[in-house]
Amino acid sequence: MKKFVNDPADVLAEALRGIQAAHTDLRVDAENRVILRAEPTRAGKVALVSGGGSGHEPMHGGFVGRGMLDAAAAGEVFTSPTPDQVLAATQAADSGAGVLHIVKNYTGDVLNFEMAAELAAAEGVQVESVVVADDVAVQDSTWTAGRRGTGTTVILEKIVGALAEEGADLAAVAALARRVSEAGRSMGVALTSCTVPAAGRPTFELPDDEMEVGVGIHGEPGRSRVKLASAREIAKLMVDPIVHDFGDAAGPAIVLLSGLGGTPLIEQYLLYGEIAPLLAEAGVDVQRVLIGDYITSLDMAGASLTVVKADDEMLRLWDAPVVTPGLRWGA
Amino acid sequence: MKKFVNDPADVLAEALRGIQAAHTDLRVDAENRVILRAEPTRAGKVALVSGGGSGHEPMHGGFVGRGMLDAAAAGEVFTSPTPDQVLAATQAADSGAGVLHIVKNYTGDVLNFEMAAELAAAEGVQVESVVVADDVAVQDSTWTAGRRGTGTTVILEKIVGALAEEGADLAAVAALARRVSEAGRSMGVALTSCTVPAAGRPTFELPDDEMEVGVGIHGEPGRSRVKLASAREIAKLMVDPIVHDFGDAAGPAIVLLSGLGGTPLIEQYLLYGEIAPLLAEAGVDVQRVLIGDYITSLDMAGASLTVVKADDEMLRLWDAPVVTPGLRWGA
Amino acid sequence: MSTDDLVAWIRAFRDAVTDHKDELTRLDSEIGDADHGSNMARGLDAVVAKLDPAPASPAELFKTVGMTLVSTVGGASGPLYGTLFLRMGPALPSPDGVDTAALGAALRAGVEGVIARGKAEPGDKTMIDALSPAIDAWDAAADDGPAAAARAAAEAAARGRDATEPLVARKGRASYLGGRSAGHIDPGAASSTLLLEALADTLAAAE
Amino acid sequence: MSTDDLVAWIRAFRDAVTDHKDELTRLDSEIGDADHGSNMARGLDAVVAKLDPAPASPAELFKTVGMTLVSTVGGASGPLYGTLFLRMGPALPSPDGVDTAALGAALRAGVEGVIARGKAEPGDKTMIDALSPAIDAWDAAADDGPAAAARAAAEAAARGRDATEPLVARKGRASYLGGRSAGHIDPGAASSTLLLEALADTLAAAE
Ligand SMILES: Nc1ncnc2c1ncn2[C@@H]1O[C@H](COP(=O)(O)OP(=O)(O)O)[C@@H](O)[C@H]1O
Ligand SMILES: Nc1ncnc2c1ncn2[C@@H]1O[C@H](COP(=O)(O)OP(=O)(O)O)[C@@H](O)[C@H]1O
Ligand SMILES: [Mg+2]
Ligand SMILES: [Mg+2]
Ligand SMILES: [Mg+2]
Ligand SMILES: [Mg+2]
Repeated sequence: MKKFVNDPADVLAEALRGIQAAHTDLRVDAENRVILRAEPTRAGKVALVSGGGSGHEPMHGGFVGRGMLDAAAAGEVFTSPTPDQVLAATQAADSGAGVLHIVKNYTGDVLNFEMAAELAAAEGVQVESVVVADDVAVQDSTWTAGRRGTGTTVILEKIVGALAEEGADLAAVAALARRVSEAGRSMGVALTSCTVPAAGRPTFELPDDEMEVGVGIHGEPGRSRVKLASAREIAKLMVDPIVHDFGDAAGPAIVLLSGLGGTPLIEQYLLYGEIAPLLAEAGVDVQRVLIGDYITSLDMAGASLTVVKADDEMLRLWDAPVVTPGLRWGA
Repeated sequence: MKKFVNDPADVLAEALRGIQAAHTDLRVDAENRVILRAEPTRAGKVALVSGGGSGHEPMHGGFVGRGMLDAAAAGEVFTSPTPDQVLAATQAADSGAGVLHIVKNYTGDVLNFEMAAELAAAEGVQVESVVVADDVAVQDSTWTAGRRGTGTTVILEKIVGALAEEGADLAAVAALARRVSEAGRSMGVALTSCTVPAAGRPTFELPDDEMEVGVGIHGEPGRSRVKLASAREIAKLMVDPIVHDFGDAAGPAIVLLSGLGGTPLIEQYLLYGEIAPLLAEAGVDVQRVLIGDYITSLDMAGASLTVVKADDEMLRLWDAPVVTPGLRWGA
Repeated sequence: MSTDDLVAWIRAFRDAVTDHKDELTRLDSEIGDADHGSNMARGLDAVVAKLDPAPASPAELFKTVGMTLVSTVGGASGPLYGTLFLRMGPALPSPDGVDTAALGAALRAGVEGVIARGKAEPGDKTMIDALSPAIDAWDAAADDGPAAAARAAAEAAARGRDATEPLVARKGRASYLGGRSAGHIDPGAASSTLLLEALADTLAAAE
Repeated sequence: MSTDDLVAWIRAFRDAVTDHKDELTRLDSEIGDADHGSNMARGLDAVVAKLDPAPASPAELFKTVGMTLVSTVGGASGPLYGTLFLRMGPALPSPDGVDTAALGAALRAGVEGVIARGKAEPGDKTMIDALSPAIDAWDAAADDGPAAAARAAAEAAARGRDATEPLVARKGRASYLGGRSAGHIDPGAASSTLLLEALADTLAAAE
């Protein structure tokens, strides 16, 4: 395993130590594995709390800061945080104005956040939850666990974080979060597996001439394995299902093309050069775009595309100042 | 080769197309492979021009924008741009106030920028050059090509870009550039090789239990090959030679820990958690720190550490607004 | 059964999971995210660290186990295994004495709790496919005493685990693979089988 | 030698580099950055594209070749090979007629230009280690006519190329490897040998 690690069991604790050393405007609660803003939540401001398994950096800890999250609970690699962790994050972030839980739709995340919300309510904290389920690679059905939550989460945390910063109340913040969540669709492709430190070897074996289509962000195999294709063909494999799922994809949008951790930026740009004309063809009017590693799957080579249909309010809030390790502008 | 590419010969041209599609405040001169700010250089402002082989993204094209570079010439992967490209960048960026060439110390970069500077001078453009040679893995000597230019380049482009934005003249801009260049030291470690698209296979083979110490950013093997070590030991292998080279490392500094392209952020933070106490022990007073992929070597797994001793002026200029795809704050 | 017997069960479960940690993670690599072995091992290590001194009663034991699993495992298995144990204590007819029927009732309550939380049905390719037949088998063999009931339950769990192999998952991460999830045993069904095998072994030794 | 002979030389050089592209890149992988083959091939393809219609004189040919290499190769080899050719034309006693002595003088001027630009000395493990002995061998064999001089030069270049193997590099990227650069042939010395072998083959065929 070619990684910067000491004991694989200590990866999370030690990465948190590095985050604390690097970012003086964040506070790391090492015991609970929670990343918080160094400044307590302003009285009256709704707090945004997210979290999930680690291995997706900068998400979520790297999105804590002014204009975005108030706290993030970091689970072990690819393992949802426990209710205790989420509760600690929730209580520490609450200013009395209530807390929005931003949850990606995985059984583990949903159950642990649910339990935490019950515990928090018992302690008198008002909690609303939004569950992001944007991955079009997964067929949705009431009989299944439903779609995974992926890239839309990043865009949602930015937009809704800006509204909370403006002082909107919990109901308004939660309503916008649901609106953004419903407006987003994602699709991911992996060229290699990733290696979970505790497992010590790649999660799956992928021959040199094959790739996985429709992967999530936990190193799981994708929906199908196909022959390795050109960037041009891959762009189509990513754009088509998103456009198809929208029904009508036309209109203004915010787009995120995220590397999965092992794919360098030059390839991400090349891929975006193929994606952009396909989106235009489908009528997607790309108003804002982010390219880089924002939601990752350890060291997996691959990329995921997210399209969020954005109205004027979303665009205005997108442009509002944000100061986090992972996303920063306007201040 | 597990990459998002079409024809390997088109990697650069197609990546530039993606950059143009993504960034409306940049202008890509596709013929000359130059990335410019969309707005022409303000009259009286000294222009900063850099460039080099591609494969180091976001460097340099991703550092074009307000408060940093005015133009960047993008060579083929790991191949210095030609004099024509650099000349085109120089002429397009010059507002009449002169141009600073920021050159990393590689024979190819030095020769091509030298030729371009001669050509530009013949066209009446005032050009000054600074050559960054900060890599302590390489023994310096008048008989050799000298040290490589690596991470200090990023910090220099930011700081000197801010001074140019303030309206300083070419002599002052060049003087500060030399000061920053002399204040920086870097050291890199690779856990895997990278794969140059045109070559189609890894530049070198590295067994699972070995790593390369003292690598640059062109996928070349390092100064020595040793047994794979823990993050704690690797941190020492990076910090010690830098501290030793400074003689006295004590004092305020700006630190950059850059991934080399294939190493995810969680490992970079873990590594920084080991580096920070070693720097503190050596008296380095880390005033600002950047962690992430800023100067890369395609998809190489690894990291490089840069320490620039920073005085108050450098820190002030570091904090000034910057608006580029790769580095952004304050606006 | 004494509290000590039940503590021995939990310790035996921890040991079995430790022994099968890599195998559980390998199963989870095929159709999940390669962490089930480390998740369960981490949680059970934390549980065992809380068993000295031993809890005063079976009800207390189950509460400690459940709360510790919830707060140390994470993932899907943390709340689910946690719920299993948290529901067992309150379902005991008396908090102290435990006989075959009482433990059967507690196990049933636990499994129903898992179903309520996770909303999986038999056939969804989850731990329920091992747990559900196990509690039915327990009840059917209850008259033969705890060791026999536990052995029957363990055997039913193992059959249920093996029967997950051809299934297409409808719950948990494996559901994201669609048809590709068929052909692999569910990791949670495998760890649940270890739970019941540990119980059978412990009660056989106690006889 | 006619201009056509010299154009044929440049074409033959392009063909040789194309044939050895992967090998040049492999050599550059060992001690450099794995691009020498693609750099030279890209540049020489651009050069050959400019040779139709053929330049009017040897001096014009060398200028075209040099300028095209400078503006299409990049890296260290672009300015160095570019300089080699840019210095050759002006060193010709007359811009048109070229005899053995004249081409020898041009080559020497070119190599001196490379040394002036790159500041490498013989023994630094660069293309100079092939080029320097080659021009000396040319002069020594000049009385035997152009084909013989070129063959002698090519053979000297090949010996110089092979002699780079044990050297520790002091210039170019290979110098970053310190002692580890020993044990590998320098890629630029290999491409320079192709240049002179192409000349020898072309002039032998023209005889
Ligand atoms: N909704 C559910 N109901 C019952 N069991 C479930 C459910 N979802 C997942 N599981 C079980 O959890 C196991 C996976 O646990 P684990 O790998 O520890 O967590 P995660 O899936 O979060 O990585 C699956 O093999 C399955 O048996
Ligand atoms: N200073 C120098 N003088 C002469 N030749 C040099 C010098 N530096 C490098 N070279 C030659 O250039 C070759 C490498 O060319 P190439 O790989 O195309 O460029 P780069 O090193 O920029 O990647 C080396 O093998 C060496 O022969
Ligand atoms: Mg998990
Ligand atoms: Mg090169
Ligand atoms: Mg799992
Ligand atoms: Mg090279």
